[in-house]
Amino acid sequence: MIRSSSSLPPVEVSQSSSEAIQPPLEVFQVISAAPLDMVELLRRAHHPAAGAVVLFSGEVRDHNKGRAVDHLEYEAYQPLAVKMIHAILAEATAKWSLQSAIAQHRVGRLAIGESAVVVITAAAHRREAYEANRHIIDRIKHEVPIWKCEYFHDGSHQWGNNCNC
Amino acid sequence: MIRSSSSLPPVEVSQSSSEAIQPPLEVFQVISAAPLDMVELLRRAHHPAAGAVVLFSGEVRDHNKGRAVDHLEYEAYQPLAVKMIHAILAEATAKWSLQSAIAQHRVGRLAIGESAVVVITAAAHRREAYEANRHIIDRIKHEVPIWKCEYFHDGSHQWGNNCNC
Amino acid sequence: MKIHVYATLKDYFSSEFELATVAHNTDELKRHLVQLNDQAELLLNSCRFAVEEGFIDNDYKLKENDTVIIIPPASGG
Amino acid sequence: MKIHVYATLKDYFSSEFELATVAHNTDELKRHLVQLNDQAELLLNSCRFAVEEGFIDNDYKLKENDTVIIIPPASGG
Repeated sequence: MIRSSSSLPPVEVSQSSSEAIQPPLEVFQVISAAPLDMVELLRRAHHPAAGAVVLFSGEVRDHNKGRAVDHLEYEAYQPLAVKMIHAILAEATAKWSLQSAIAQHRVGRLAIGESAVVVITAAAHRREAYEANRHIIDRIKHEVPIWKCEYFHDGSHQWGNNCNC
Repeated sequence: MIRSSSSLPPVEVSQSSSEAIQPPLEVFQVISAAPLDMVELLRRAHHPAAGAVVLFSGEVRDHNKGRAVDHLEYEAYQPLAVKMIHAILAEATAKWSLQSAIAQHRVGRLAIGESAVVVITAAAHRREAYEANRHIIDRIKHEVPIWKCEYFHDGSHQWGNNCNC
Repeated sequence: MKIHVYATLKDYFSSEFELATVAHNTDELKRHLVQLNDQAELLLNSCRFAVEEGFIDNDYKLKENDTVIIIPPASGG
Repeated sequence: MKIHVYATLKDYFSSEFELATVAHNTDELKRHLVQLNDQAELLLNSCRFAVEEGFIDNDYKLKENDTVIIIPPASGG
């Protein structure tokens, strides 16, 4: 049988909070070969009813487990990765009554210090913004078909099961 | 007797992690009347050994407890506020082996949607960056002599014990 | 002695003023201030006090030329 | 049937190739792939399988003209 692409339960939008607003889910390119534009992403996450905005950026470290990293490459199975990221954002938006939820992941070659993934959450209060943000990045890292390959200074490379952040 | 300005225990820099680097504590204007420049702050927080950067922005909401907010004003007792924020950042840097820790708080008049406070933490891994970030903003909000006054659409104002984020 | 107050305390006192009588510690200072405005009593009990060097408690001996900063509870949240 | 593999699976197989024999479900497909490269057996056991419409499990009947996507564990962390 074909299973739901993300194995997610159906999205239920909570109406319990009096401040809950049917959130406009940002739809744009969640997988991108171009550098992530944090200023533009922060601008998009902005919402007059949001008192708290949390941004997470996963960046390429110069070392991993004691080995000097030259650069990384990320690969994605895009049709599924895009669907799953949208589903994760929609579920988090409903669960934490977010005003906005944005995620964008790079693919291709990344240099040290570049951002590989950005997650931005905006909510009325900061607890929700933090919790939703961490939930989203954890699920992206564990569930979404995006892989990292580390290229080391010694010329070797390794497909990573281990997170860089 | 005069007590330590922040009632903080002395800062102990942990040397337990092999990846711990004596962190260069960013020293700059932590209280600012000018708008917060997130791009510049993110640039400052950048570190080649940091795999995770978390930014928190506390922004002025258009409503609070059902009342329409026109604008806010923040006031600080600056000599003490500056010392306390630096101490909080130094303590968090040591506790979570951060590569950078930045906080900046606005004073004066703020319009809806403007950022009143930004906290940025950078660490090797994301757990530390998230935990330290939330710890820093919680302590700034609860301990540091900075106060918010809400000006409502109906012309009234109220000094806040209640957080906007 | 000089008194500086902040935030909601400014709804009860001038932001900066001179206290004619000398208070020798923070408890005495609080009593003087309540005499000036008894509406502020509850609020004053939740305030912290500081001089230039930092926070003080009631053991700190206030001097005539001290400037005392009165700090209402932080915005919290 | 067409097979597309990603990430570390490319250290064991071409990224896209045609499987001569038809596998009728994912378990059968795994056995065919292990015959091509038995070094990949452990890795294949931790992979997920998908067709264009989404993830599939062993109950999904593969057809000759299916393109099967083989998805190694996510980068995790």
